[in-house]
Order: sequence, then structure tokens, then C-alpha cells
Amino acid sequence: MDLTHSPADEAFRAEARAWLDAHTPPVPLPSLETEEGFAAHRAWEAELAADRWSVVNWPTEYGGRDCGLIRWLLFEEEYHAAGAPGRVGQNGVSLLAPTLFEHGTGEQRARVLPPMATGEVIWAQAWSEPEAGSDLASLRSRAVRTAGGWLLSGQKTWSSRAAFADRAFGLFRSDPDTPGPHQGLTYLMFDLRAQGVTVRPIGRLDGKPAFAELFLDEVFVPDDDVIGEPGQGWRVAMSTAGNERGLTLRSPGRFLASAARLAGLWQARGRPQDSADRVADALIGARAYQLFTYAAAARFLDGASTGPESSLNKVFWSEYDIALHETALDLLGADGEWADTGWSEGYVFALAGPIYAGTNEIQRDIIAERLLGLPKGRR
Amino acid sequence: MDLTHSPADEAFRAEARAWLDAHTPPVPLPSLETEEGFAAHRAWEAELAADRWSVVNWPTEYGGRDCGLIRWLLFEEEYHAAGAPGRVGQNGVSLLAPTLFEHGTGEQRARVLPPMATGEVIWAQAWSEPEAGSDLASLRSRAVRTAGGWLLSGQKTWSSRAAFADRAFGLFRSDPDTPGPHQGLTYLMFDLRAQGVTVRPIGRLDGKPAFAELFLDEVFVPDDDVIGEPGQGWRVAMSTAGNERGLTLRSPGRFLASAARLAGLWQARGRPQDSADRVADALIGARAYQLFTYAAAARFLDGASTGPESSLNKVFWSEYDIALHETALDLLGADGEWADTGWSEGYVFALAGPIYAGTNEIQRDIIAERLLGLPKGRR
Amino acid sequence: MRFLLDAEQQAFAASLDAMLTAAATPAAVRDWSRGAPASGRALWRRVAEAGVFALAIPEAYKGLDPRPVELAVAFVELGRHAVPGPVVETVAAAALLTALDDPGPAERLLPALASGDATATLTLGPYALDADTTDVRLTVSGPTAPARPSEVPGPAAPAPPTELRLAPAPGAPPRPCLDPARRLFAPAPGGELLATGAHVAAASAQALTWARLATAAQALGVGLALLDRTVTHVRQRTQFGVPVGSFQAVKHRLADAKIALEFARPLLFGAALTMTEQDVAAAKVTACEAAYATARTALQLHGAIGYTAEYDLSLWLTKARALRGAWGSPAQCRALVVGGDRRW
Amino acid sequence: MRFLLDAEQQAFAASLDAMLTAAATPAAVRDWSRGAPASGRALWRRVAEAGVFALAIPEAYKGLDPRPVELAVAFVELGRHAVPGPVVETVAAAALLTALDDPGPAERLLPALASGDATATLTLGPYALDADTTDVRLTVSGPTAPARPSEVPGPAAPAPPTELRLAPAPGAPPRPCLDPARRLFAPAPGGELLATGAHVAAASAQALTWARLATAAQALGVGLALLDRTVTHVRQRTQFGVPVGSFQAVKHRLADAKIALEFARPLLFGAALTMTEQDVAAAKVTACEAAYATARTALQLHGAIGYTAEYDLSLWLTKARALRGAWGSPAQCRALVVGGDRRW
Repeated sequence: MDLTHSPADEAFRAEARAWLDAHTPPVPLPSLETEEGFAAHRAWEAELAADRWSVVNWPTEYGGRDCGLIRWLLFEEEYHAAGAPGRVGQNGVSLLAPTLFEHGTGEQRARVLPPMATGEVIWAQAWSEPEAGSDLASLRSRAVRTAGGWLLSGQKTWSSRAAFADRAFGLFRSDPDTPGPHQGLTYLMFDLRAQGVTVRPIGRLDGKPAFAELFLDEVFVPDDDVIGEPGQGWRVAMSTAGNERGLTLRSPGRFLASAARLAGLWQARGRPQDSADRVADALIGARAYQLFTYAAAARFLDGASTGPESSLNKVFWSEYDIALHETALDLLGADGEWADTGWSEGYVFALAGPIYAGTNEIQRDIIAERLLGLPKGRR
Repeated sequence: MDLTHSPADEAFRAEARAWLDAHTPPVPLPSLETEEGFAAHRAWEAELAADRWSVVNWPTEYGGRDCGLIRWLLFEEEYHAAGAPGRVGQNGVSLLAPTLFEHGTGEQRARVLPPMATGEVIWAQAWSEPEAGSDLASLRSRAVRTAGGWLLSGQKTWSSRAAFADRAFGLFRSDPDTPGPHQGLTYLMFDLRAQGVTVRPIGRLDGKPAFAELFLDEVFVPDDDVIGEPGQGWRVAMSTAGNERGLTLRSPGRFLASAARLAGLWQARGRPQDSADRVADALIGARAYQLFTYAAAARFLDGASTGPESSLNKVFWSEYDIALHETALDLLGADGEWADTGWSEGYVFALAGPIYAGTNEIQRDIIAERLLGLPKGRR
Repeated sequence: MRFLLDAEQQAFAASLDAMLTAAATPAAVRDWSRGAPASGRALWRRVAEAGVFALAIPEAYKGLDPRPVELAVAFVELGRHAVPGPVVETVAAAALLTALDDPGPAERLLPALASGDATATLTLGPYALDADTTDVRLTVSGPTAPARPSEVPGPAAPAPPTELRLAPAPGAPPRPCLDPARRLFAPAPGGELLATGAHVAAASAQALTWARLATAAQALGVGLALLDRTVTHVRQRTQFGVPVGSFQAVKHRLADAKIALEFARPLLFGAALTMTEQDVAAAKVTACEAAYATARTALQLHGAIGYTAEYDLSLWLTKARALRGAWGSPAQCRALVVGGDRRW
Repeated sequence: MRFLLDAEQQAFAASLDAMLTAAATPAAVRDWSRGAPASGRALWRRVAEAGVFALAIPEAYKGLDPRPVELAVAFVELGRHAVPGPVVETVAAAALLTALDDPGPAERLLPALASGDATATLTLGPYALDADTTDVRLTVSGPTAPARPSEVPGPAAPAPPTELRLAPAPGAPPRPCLDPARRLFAPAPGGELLATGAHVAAASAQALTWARLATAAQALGVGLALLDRTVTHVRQRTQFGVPVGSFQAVKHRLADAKIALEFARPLLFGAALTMTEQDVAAAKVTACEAAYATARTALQLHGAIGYTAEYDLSLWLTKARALRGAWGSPAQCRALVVGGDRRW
């Protein structure tokens, strides 16, 4: 058991830090949830990609450095410590790409991944539907067989990044006559500018269009854009849930950097004693999350799947993130009301944490039933 | 709407205060959960009763002052502010007596209430059974008809005060063949020293025998000691749950006095800033509970029954009481470890709050279903 | 002692509730947020005609004499319906003007506030709410509370005199806020001097107490609306084939919100009866914490729909956060409670 | 970097667990609580023979050299099984003696601590744990940490010299504690002077760090035991015709306990690797808060049976509360974290 990084890993970290020092925009980019900011963040992805920093843990053939999980964690620590911009391509990189690595064809990977790595194509996710939020198995949007492909119809919602993104991926019901709701679903990729697609941006609490509703009316998708076997979409989607995705949804580097900034804010505000405990908890929580992730990475590298342990992780970071930002807003006092600061943007973003990617209520059910072995109730 | 007490009420308060100033033991009595302390507290009840202060809200014929709910609240404020001893007779006074006033016969009241008022007879409750904690309807102890009365058999547990008390009251299954579990129960009083009764004291967390197990083997109880109709015990027991009992289980005066003492402790420890918010919340919570109770008393005097609102009350005071005592122990630092202080005795006592008199889980179900109208789930 | 709203007070609440329910306040809030105050001002006039602002104003200035309990009743309803604009600030301004030694400014300004012909904002701190659309902009500079013996340091520099001014219109647009209906401006310097001296500081302390009482009431109303809307939502919304409201975890969160709000309510009315700084601070922190906790629960139990600006729930969610810090942070209010000499 | 216990460390934990499971520790705890230490001392010897105390002691003094990670592994198991006695204090005493400039006291006292022939207690604060049944009673008087630049006041009086003494047996019986297995005595004054001067203060700071690490580990073990026992209980206990553990409110409380404990664990081992004051303080407060929160949950979900002294759960419940304050309160530990210069 040790916490010492190898000289090679430290050299990698130093290289990343040097690059970030030289390239990180000195002034924060506009919010990536605006049209202007989306474009600026897309350009930043291209800048990262030009020096192979956009997808460091991918194979080199797709634009990565094949650097492994530990170096990815180190890169993330440096990235957030540098205050570098948010990642506009994250939906594709952390949700779609792992699925393609596991279930995609060589042709799909060669076609989809390089422009994802450069930010040339930004992906939105299209999981939820109006009547299927936590209960994903009750999806209704359809994929109907047609010559050379499929016709997609129905409605998706809470599609993050879809207001400005290029393409999207999601599950569609391709066989309505199967016995169980998890069967007969197909995993497909589609173009958000294709004929038959209507994108209605939705403003989140601060009004910024962080997601959209998608109305699909016989949208043609060629067979090449089916991932895995038709009808096996649920299995395809779930199989990557137990891989490193559970680790990489929120990197520890992000929270270490936020906690350090919070401590700086606390210092700058005169170290008020009534906030000292909460600032300490933010510092401690970031460290706990970093070390928890190091341990999970070590287990993963030993061949363990993350499985239900990722529910511990989800509840922890989502509640941690809100508490940290609430503390910051409290420290800011009257200045905490402004909507145009990094802290308030972070607060609004954090509020979504316990809701998306499986509500925390669902996660606690999973922890109780699958980690603690409690009987399944009716919930 | 006002908070001004009438001159007559203020005179009553002043009389109580004067009496308490003159009579309250200058040194705390030994813990009432010990044999020595039980006797000392019983003597204190006699001292109270001698000047008609033991059951101020009862009719004068039974030893009270018929003073009404508001004056009872004022008396309690003065009582706790004076630091007067805990009330060893509370099970009888607040649980059995209201039932006798509503369902007892004149003979029962005349026989039972005066020695209850003087502490000559101390009552224990005998509700729970090993397999019936929160789920009271699944009681199994039996009352079997015999000449002139009933024979009680079975086991009761968590019988508070039973280690040293004289008599007990509870529900027994008198008709095993009824369709529903709430039917066929009879409400009975019995002697803890009767033949066939075995009392096994149980130590609570600090080892003090605050309750006992009762083993009953054909214990004879005369018909005179049935309250209400045989078989109607559930209705009898529940009918007084909606009366002022919901108000009087924990008087606000108790918490006002505790919060003031906590503030004094905080001052004495140098007003540590890291506890200031918790001390403030203790002060505020006591005030909130006092005012909430004043409002409930006004509604009750208007003829409203307390009903499910008493669940709000139960959850509030039980969680409040623990938080207050945790704050005190934290302020005491290393001295918080001692078991023989008022704060630690109060802490151990408070820990039982969320468990007894209907767990807080049950209370929250009641609030959600009966006050907010949410659908009954399987829980 | 009878600590219950009487029939007249209950009827007042019910009439305001009915009026505001019919008035479609969410549309007015959205208009207000984007700087189109016409619908909000129309609503304001109806609120004023119901006598709400007159409850903070002496009869001598065309008010109904200060009646904090009725004012609290009214502000619960304003909060419940998310009425936009400087409602708290107008009450605070009225309290300040009433408490000055010189009746001149009150005679000049209060009748229009009582009638609803004018709105007011008051700056004791760093910002001026709704300064562009408001008729009377009051700014206090210098110490805003009379010095207390314990606070007087030994050989400190003398404080600058406290001044009350009628401030000019703001020179810049508002900076966007997390609650878009709160349009905050940097206070414009200068303007006509209305009063100066120690009585302005004392009057500012009065204004602060009234502002906190009104904010506490508004926050309680916001919390009650959030709870009501969430209960309605979870009864209708199904997941896994059953209403979301049948899950025990959902029930218990809503039960906790109910408990918090129902124990804030008596603190509010108790404070309205005594109007002591300590009672009002206790009501303010408790009502605001209860409302904010309810907002967190409301957001979580609505799920993604609650996270959208277009769904009306957002009007209350963002207000709950803003009120928590307005007119005194939780820590400041708690410090007044533990610092006070008086115990309940 | 590989932040996982290796196979040997896991085997060490498993062997301790098996040994302690077989040893019926609850009976030894109850004996210990009533001042009958024979069964506890027998248990102590087996723990020492497994090498636990030697993990805090240099090879020169018959130890295995200080190995904080393995020590943490062991103390998790001691906590899980509620092993009674001055286990933390013996480690702290060893750390202190090891860190003195003069090797004399270490040579004299440490071999017997490593072998389990002797137990030790150490008083840096107001009490001496288990002072009557312990062989080596160390007491430090005067400042117990080296002065830091920021703490040095200008013209203050010089502090008294720090002294380490071998204290005599206590003159009075222990005062009863909420955790009856903690037998606390007022430290007896006087005794043989073992060392004095600045190096004693520095060594005391070292002892404090080791004591906090061991307490954090013990608390984590206590929390894990409470969670395990409660999960077992709610799977077996039925109410309303179903297992208590099928209620969502019960599940979610246990899920929260699991989360708290699983995030305390990496802090513990991270602190064992770095042994910085800040890392150890973070582990201490987090493990202790997690254990105490789990105790509250365990008590609530057991109901009345959990509230009884005769049910073994009480042994862990009361220990969770006591460890929370031992060797540094939550507020003290948090202050070290925010006060430190180093960020992770």
C-alpha cells in the first residue's frame, strides 16, 4: 500500500502541468451553457487535442496517450488545479466512448472517436423520456426497421448539451412485443441536425440552456450507427456502467481544486469561525474522495468491476458538491446572490448532482440491497 | 392573537414559583432510575401533593387544582426553571389518568387517582411485548375470563419504571378469535406484586434499570380493574391519544430550562464560536416548541383534537432533545464522558426519545399520510 | 393568552390568497425578472389596496398603524404567491421613516407608500433592490444601529454620522442574480439628504427588525408553497408503476419539511407580537432555513423538471435561497440570539 | 502508486478478526468495566503476541519497527471487536518514549510493551485511562507540543518546562463513564521524573499523532461492527409482517452509514502512510463522526433492545461516543485541517 507516484508518472504530471500553465486561458471562458461559451469551449477542446491532452486515457490511434487510469487521475488533478475550462465533450468522452470501446465496431471507432477527441463533433446524451426518468426501462421512443437502417420517432428529454451539440446517442424500443421492459431496446447514434429532429432547448434554474427536449419524427439512422446487436441495447448500455465510468464521472481533481479555492475564499474573508468546520469538511471530503478513487482504481486495475460501489461514489460526490458550494455562497454573503460568478455557476450545476445519473434515492436503494444485502422492498 | 397572560394566570405562576423556590431540593436527588432515587422522588411527589402541586390540571376532588392547560404550561415552565426533580409518577399521570377520566368508572377514579397524585402508588406502563414494538396490534399476552375477573398470562417488555413501581396498566388479548388484530383486546390494571408476576429489571445504556420485563403467569385481576368494555381496549387506549396527552408528554418548560442551562454552560466555557450556532438553535428550538404548544393549547381549548399533529410534536422534541444534549457534551469536552452528571443522564434519557411512544419513522409515516395526504405505501 | 390568529386575521389571509391566486403571479414574476414591471406594478396596487403596506404605516401618514401580526399574515401570502418587487424594502422604508425624530420625510413619502402609488427600496447594506423601477430610493450611510455599551471600544475613531438620502436612479443595469426576480443594483451615491444623526441609526435598526420580520413571513410562505407543490407533484407522478409519493424516503423528506415549517410558524407570530430584535432574528433564521431545506427537498423530489427555469417551481426555489441571506445571514441572526441577554 | 492493502496486510486483519471472534470479547469488556481485568489481560496478551503493539515500537526495543499502516489494520479489528483496555494509550506511550532524545526510558519500558507483558497509559490531558490496572503510567505536564512560530506571543511569560513522569497508582476509584469500559482516573501527581525539556514536548506531539491514528482506526472498526450488527438485526426482525430492513427509510439510513464509513477508510490509510498532523486529524474526525452517526442509526434501528446495557450492541454504542471526543475533539481536528498550510 503506498501513495507514491512513480518517477514516470510524476514526469507525466509535470508535463501536463507545464502544458496547462502555458495554455490555460487567463480569463475564464464564457459559460459553456451559452452559444458563445459552447463555441469557445469547443475551440479549447481542439487546442487540447492538438497536443494530445483531450483524451489522455484513450489509445493513441484515436488521439489519446493510452496513459492508464492513474495518470488520468493525475492529469485531472493538474487540469482542475490549473483552473482550466469545463469539458464540453464530456458526454461523448465518458459515456459513449467506453461503450464504443467495448461494443462498437472498428469502423465505428475509427469514424466516431477522432472527431470526438478534437471537439469537432460534440455529443449529447438522449436517455430520459418524459415518462421515464429514474425508471429508464419504461422507454417508449421507437426505432422501426427500414431499408438500410432505422426510423426513430418519439421524444427524449433532459438531453444535456443538446442545445448546441452535433450528435446524440440513446436507447430506442425496436421490438415492442418483448416480455420484459428491458428487452427489445436498441442503442443508436443519430444526428441532431438530421431531418425529423426538433431540438427545443430547456433552461436550467439559472436560465441557461444546459439541456434540451428532442422531438424525433421518422429520423433515418443507418445500420452503421447501431451499437452492438439490435434488441440488446439495455445490455450494451449497462455493461459499461460497471467499468471505469463509475470512477470517471466526477474526477477527484475537480473537488480538490474546488476545496482549495474554498479555503482561499475563507482566508480572504477573514477566516470566519462560524464557517471553519464546513471549510474543513470540504477539504477533508476532497481528500477522502481522492483516496477512495485511488483505491477503486487499484481494485479496477486488479480486474475488479466497480459495480454497486459506484453508488457510494455517486451519493458522496453529489452531496459533497452541493455542501461545498453552499459554504462558498454563505461565505460570499450578499455577493453570493450574483448569478455570473464561478461559485454560483458551480452551485447551480451541483444542484443537479443528486438528481441525474440515477437519483440518490435509487443509489441508496442499490447500496442497501446490493452492498448490504437488505431485502428488496417495494421501495 | 396574544402572548399576554392574564393577571390571574400570572398570580398562579407567581404562587408556583414561590412554592418551588421554597421547596425545591438544593442538591439534585439521586437518579430516579435507582432504588434510592426512586424512593427520594416518591417522597418529593408527596411533598408536592401536600400543597396540591403534584397534578395541578386534575380536578380538585382528586388532588388537583383544576387549573386548565395554560396554567399547567406555566406551572411546568416554573417547575423546570426551578430545577425541580424529575416526575416519577409521570406514566400514571400522563398516560393512565387521562384514560380513567374518559373511560373509567367513578369508583375507579376515586380509588386510583388520589394515591397516584401523592406518589403512594407509582404506575408503570406495560404496552410493548417482545414481538410487538412499533406494531402494537400484534400483542399476544392473554386475559382469560375467570370467576370475578381475569387471569393474565404472557410477557411484557420495555415497561418503564416497572423495576420499582407498584402497579401497571396495559392491553391484553381477551378474545383470540376476532378477525382483526385491533379487536379483542382489553385494557387492564394489575399489581406488580401480585402472585404470578415476575419483574426482571433491564438496565438502559448507562446500566440503570429504567425499565423491566414482566412475566405474567395467571395473574388474577378483578373486574373492577378493567377500563372500559372488555374487548374494546384498543379503542380505549387510542381515544386518549388524540387528547391533550399529545401536548403533555414533554412540556416546553423542560426544554426552555435545558436551553437556558446550555447557554449558561456555553458562557461558562468561554463562548466558543464553533458551538455558537448550535447553542442558538437550542434556544430557538425551545422557544419554537413553547409557542407551538401555546398554539396547540389554544386550538385544543377551542375544541380541536390534536390528532396527527402530535406526530409533528413528537419528532421535533425527540430530535431537539438529543441535539441539545450532544451540544452540551461537546461543550463539556473530556468532562462529557462522566456518567454521573445531569447532562449525561439527560443525554442517555434523550436517546430513547426517537424510539419510544411510536418511533419517529412511524411518526413521519403518519405526518406524510395523514397530514400531507400522501398515499399509503407498504412502507 | 390566546396564541392563535383570530377569525378576522384568518379571513384577511384567505382574501389575499384568493386575490393572488386569481392574479396569476408567476407571469408577473417573469415579467418583473426581465425588467418589464407593468404587470408587477398592477399586482402591487392590488396588494396595497388590500391594505398590506398600510400595516407598516401610522394612521397619521394614511396607514392603518403598525400591526406586525397582520403584516406577517400578509407576507406569508406574498411569499406563498412569490409576489415580485421590493415588498420587504417598502415595509423597511416605512419603518425607518416612521421612526425618525423629524416627521417631515414621513409626511412627504409615506402616504404614497400606504396607498401603493409609490414603491420604495432601502439600502442599509451593499445593494439596492429594484432601484430602477422604484419610486423612493432610500440609502443610509454610516453606522446603521445605535451603539451598544458592550460594543463601544476604548479609544476608537469616532464613526461618521449616519445619513439618510433620497438616492438618484442607478446608472447601470442590474447584475444578474440567482433569483432573477431580485434585480440588484449598486446603490447610487449622493442624492437629497433627508436626515442625519443618531436618530437615523436608531431608525435603521427599527427598519432592520421590520425587514427581518417581513422576510421571515415571506420565507415561510415560500416554503409552504414549495411543500404544497411538491406534495401535489409526488401524488401525480408515477415511477416503477406507483406514485412517487408512496415511497417511504419521499414521504419522510416531506414530513421533515412539514415539521420545519410548522415550527417556524409560531416563531414568526411570536416575533410579530414582541418585535424584539432577538425574537425577530430567531424567526428570520428559522423560517429561512426551513424554506431553503424545503426548496432542496422540492427540487430533489421533482427531479429534472424542477431544475428548469420554465417550470414555475423555480420561482420559489430561487427565492428561498435568496431570502436566506437577505437582511441578515443565518450566522448573524443566530449570533443575535446567543448574544442577547433575554431568555425565553 | 497502489493504494490498497496487500495480501499480507489483509491476512493480518483476517487472522486478528478470527482470533478475536473466537475470544468472546464482549464478556471480557464486561469484566473490564467492573474492574475485573483478568480476562481482558489474557486477551491483551494474545493481541500483543499477534504483534500489534510491536508495530509501534522500534526493533531496537524489541518491536517490529513503527508501521502505521499495519497498526491501523490492527486497530480496525480491535475496534470491530471492542477490545477493552488502554490499547490506544499503549501505542501513544510507545510513540512518546521512542521519540525522546534520551533512549534510556525506551530501553527500560518498551520491550515489555511490545511483548504484552506490560500495558501503558499516557496522560497528556485531564485523565488517565485504566490507571489502576496498568503497569506503566506516564504523565506529561507542561506544554505538550513544540511552539509554532505563529503561536509565539510577544512578551509572554515563559512556559513551565515539559516533564515526563512515571506516575504512581491512582488514589481514588474511577469515576463512572458513559462508556463503562473506559475507566478514567484523575492523574496522580508526582512520580519518578523520566525526562524533561523541549524534546518531551516534541515527543508528546508525536504521541498525539499516533494516538489519533489508532483512535481513528478503532472508531472505524467500531462503526463497521455497528453497521454489521444492525444489518443483521433488520434482516431478522419483522414488524407489520415484513423484515424491518425492507422499509426504505431503514435502508437509506444504513446506506448513509455505509457511505460515511467507506469514505473514512481511505482517509485512515492515507494518514497512516503520510503520518502528517493534518492527515491524521482529518482521519480522526471523519472516522469518529462516521462511527458516531452509525451508532445513532444502529440504536434507532434496533429500537428498545439497542438501548439496553445487557445487549452487546451497547458496548460499541457507548464506545463510539467516547472515541469521538478522545485525543482531540472534532472541532480541534477540523481546526488543524483548516489551519494547516498544506493542501492535498
